[in-house]
Amino acid sequence: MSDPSAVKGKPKHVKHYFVDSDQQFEASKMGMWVFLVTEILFFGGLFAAYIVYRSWYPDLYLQASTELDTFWGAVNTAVLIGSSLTVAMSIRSAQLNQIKGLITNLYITISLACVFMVIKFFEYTHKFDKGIFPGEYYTYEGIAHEKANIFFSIYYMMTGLHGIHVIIGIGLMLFLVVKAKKGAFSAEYYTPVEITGLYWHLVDVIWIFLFPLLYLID
Amino acid sequence: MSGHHISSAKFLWAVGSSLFVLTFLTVAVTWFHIPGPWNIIVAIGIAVAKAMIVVAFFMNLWWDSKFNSMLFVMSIIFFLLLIGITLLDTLYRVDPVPSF
Amino acid sequence: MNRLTDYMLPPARSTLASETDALFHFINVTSIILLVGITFAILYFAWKYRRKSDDDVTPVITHNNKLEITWSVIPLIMVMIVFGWGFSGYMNLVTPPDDAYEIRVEGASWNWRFFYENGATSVNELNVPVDRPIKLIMSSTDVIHSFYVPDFRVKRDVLPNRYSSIWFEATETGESHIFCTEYCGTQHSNMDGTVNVMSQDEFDIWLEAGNAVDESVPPAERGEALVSQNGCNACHSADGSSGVGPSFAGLWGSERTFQNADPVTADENYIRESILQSNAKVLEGYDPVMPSYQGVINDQQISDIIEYIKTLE
Amino acid sequence: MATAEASNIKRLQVKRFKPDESPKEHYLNAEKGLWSWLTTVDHKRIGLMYLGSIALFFLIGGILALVLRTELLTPTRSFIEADTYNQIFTLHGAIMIFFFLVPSVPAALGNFILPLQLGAKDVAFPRLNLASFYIYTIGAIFTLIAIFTGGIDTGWTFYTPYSAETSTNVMMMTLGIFILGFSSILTGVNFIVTIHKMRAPGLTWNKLPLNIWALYATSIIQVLATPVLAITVLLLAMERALGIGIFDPALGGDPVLYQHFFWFYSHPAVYIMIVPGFGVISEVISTFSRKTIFGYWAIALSSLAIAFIGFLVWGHHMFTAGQSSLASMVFSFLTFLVGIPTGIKIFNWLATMYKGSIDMKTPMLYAMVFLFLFTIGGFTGIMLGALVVDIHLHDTYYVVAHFHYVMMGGMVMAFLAGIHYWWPKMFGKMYSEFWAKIACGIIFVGFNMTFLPQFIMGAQGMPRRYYNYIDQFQPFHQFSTMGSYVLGVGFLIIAAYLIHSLLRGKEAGSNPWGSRALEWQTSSPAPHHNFEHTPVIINGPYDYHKPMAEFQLGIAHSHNGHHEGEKVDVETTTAQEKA
Repeated sequence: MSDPSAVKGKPKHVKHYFVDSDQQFEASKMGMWVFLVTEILFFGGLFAAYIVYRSWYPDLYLQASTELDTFWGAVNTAVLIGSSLTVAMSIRSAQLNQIKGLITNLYITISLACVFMVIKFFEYTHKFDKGIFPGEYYTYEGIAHEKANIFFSIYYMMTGLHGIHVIIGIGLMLFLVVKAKKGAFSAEYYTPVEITGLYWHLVDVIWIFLFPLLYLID
Repeated sequence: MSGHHISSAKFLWAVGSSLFVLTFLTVAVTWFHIPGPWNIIVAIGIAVAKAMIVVAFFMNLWWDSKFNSMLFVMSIIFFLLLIGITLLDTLYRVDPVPSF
Repeated sequence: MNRLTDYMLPPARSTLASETDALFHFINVTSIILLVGITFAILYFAWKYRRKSDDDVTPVITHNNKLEITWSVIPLIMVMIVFGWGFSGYMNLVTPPDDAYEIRVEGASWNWRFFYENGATSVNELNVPVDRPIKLIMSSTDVIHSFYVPDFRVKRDVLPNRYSSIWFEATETGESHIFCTEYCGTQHSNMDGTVNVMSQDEFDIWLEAGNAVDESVPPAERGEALVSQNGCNACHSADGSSGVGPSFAGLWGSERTFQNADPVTADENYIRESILQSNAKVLEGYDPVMPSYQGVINDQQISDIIEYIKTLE
Repeated sequence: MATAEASNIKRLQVKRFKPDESPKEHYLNAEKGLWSWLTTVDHKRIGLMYLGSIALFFLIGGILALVLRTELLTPTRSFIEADTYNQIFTLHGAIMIFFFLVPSVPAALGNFILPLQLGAKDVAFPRLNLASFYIYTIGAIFTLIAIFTGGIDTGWTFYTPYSAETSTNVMMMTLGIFILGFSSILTGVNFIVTIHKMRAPGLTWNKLPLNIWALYATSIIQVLATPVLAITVLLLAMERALGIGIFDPALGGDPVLYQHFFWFYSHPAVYIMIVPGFGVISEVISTFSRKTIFGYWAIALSSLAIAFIGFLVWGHHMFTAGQSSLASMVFSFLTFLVGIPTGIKIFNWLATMYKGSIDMKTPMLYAMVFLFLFTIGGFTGIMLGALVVDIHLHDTYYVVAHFHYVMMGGMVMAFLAGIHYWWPKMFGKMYSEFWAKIACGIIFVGFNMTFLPQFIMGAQGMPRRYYNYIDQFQPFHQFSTMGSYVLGVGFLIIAAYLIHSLLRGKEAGSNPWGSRALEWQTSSPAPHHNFEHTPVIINGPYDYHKPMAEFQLGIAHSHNGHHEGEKVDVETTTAQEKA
């Protein structure tokens, strides 16, 4: 059995168990979409907890939401949408065989993501200084509601989990940059870029819902 | 029928700027007070609009095979299921009140 | 057929028990009939259509709409009947009559406490009058328990942050078991109690005597009765053997070292505090699982218990 | 479903490829050495590795069950303490569910058989397949660490607030299950894409074997339900680590909300466990009755119906848990709806046996035992769905007996039917029919001896998870314990003759059961790339009225087709061309 993938004159990147490059590309995208379904339901659990507790303690959410700085939340949203735009641009340049364009766009996306994390870091430290910690370590008296830590537990869980996904996204894109520099991608084979783009857009969509639900309760 | 749609740079910028406008709108809406349940409905409406734009054009579900769009819709349905039926319990609880 | 299902169920000792049993009978009977039918079909087909030779030709029957519709619609109708019956019974079970006599129940880690209107309390023993609707308002002091009386066919989880309630009307006097059916830790299986159903006047007598102190009995003996009544002996042994909690033998006047407080000699204050705020001073090598008896054991009873502990060397 | 089929009718030149009866070169000896096994991406080898690990966990779970039953011989302490008993019933539940039942047919048998039945060379993402096996192993390692460093005594349901307060090692266990969930998700992703994208030419949706429909429905449930378990377990871990109050009543949380999240996964999980069993039973009954399946679309669509309705019914685990009456009513109603498709399947299988030519081999025996035991499980499920009866029966041994009848009577019997059915295909060796039939009889007797008395005990009010019980239930417990020993012996006999067949079993041809399914049209054990040719499908999977030759067709010009056979033109729609 010679090297299976070189058989039948298929391009190098096509695996032997796929008939052609299109089938492999379609399969990878469908697989990624199925994985995104699990991500949506994974965050769905947290949104369910948010909605249940908001239906029970609406006034707590009103008071607690004033603690969150809407300005920096809006800036973060704009940063993340910008990174979504540049990731789309990077996929476009990969499709047009512009490897340099791909790498620069990826760098911009990574830097925007880092800006997002930095802003998150300052928001967290600002809260820690005031004694707003998750769960039983909550010692802040600014909110006159005996269950005030529930809102911040949910806030930390949602934004924390989202932050971890942003960090994973940064890691993936750094990996893409390294492989792009080695010339692994071309107009014919750019599936990893497309897949990481899909993942990053979903991280952005989740923040699009997080921002109004947490910051803009009035 | 292969899913290699390439959208033009101008188009991507247009989508990006529309998202920025909607973000500004989301924040602007909170400046003047909208009564009762309407503020939540408006906020979620704008967020859903932004999400639809990102999913349809950035994640190019618009030009993709129908099955991927169906997967996305399925996940939203099951998410709403989880919330809907759980609220069926949490909103309609009637706890007894002890008299002494 | 009824003998089997009567044998399966505990004696029906409440007004609503008969309704649950009726539905139980109905489902059992229909299930057994269908099961016998299906089993007969399996065995008969396996025998009648056994393979005679290797090149048997079997008919090509892919579907039969009439048959398939019947075996979809008929089970649907039957299960809807069962659903309606079950739901109507459930509504009777969860809506107590207005004139129900109220008793407060508290589930603690590994015993049940009952508080009556006139302040009387009892542990692991629910005294109720017969032929009168009783409503139990229940809450838990720590984890989720579940109050279950098989003879009355009632069960409800007892939650720490909310009140939950059940109601029943006992039809005959006698004793019935109480079980905890939500897993709650080491002694989950020892968390049983009994429901004493008595006539109305016996119940009134008990209510009055519930708290009265019987002077004729020496305090130490009264203390010993209280220790067993309140379920202390479930965790604390009197003869020095190890249990979930430290043994009472040799407790009085001994030096006590704690996980979360500095050592103290065992005197009245220490025992009183350990009964009321049980996790204030937790001994080395024991878990802080003792529930507080605040409001369950009054001061007079505490002094009796202390007298009893003094007698244990 | 969404793929447009009309436009791409294609003419293919096909040829008959008779499978090699005793292949020298096959996937077992294609590469040698442990390293070749550990780093294989061949779905068949990964399937066997899964098979080995779930058999090991079934053994551990079984031993724990025997310890439990032995302890229950006497009402008070028999030979272990209350704490040890609580940890053992927790581990028995957790190991049997997460490490045996959930991966058993989807990952072990499914991995092996799915590509063969689709005529594909491998699953869509082979490396992801190997990754999901190693994620399963890492999850197992974390759980074993949890067992040896303090164990867990919360029950496999980890209900808060007890699971948030207990001093046992819940954190490590939840981490193990969190990791394990991803193995299940990735298997689901792999199967969905493989079924959509990698079917052999001519294999349209209405020619798919019912086993594939069942695995498809199972993968959908795995993908949609497991993430909610992941977030629930993560929240529980955060509850213990940071004390977030979402489920802790002291900090304003609500423990019943935990039960909603937990059962939103765990009820669909019981369908993850049983639906693949339905797929195996459809294959076995049709092959051994040598008859076209009755109601193909009824069975296929009822698998999907169970998959979807299964997501609406989780509240029937919480009828007594302080849930609102409205929610209990809705859940009870929907629970009865999910019973109907299951009933339809049972009747369709019976109708398949009608006028068939039934060959009473061991797989068929297990299929009939499945029909009997699963029907009992189903009827007791209807009993537990009725609200007022569930108030009396909830959390008693009636529930224990119900889910053992459904899981062990249903899933394990279907798994054994699948093991014996595909054993010749996996190893090319035959097991001894004599010993297999004896073991099946022993297991049937032992199973009923163990669990029938538990129905009676449960109805009389014996609560579950009880270390001590009142004397009234002792005779039932003793009878049940005797039954569990008989059951244990039955499984040991199975292990014995299966291992014997591995070492000295007689050669089994490529198609010992004369089945028309695609996996039997290649040699057994199968070659490394499943088929010497690219198979072309023109008939349905159960068309026993068609000659065997029409099931062994392959594309004529496929490069390694070294058999000579008559060439014939066939019109077929090719799966690959579709979007």
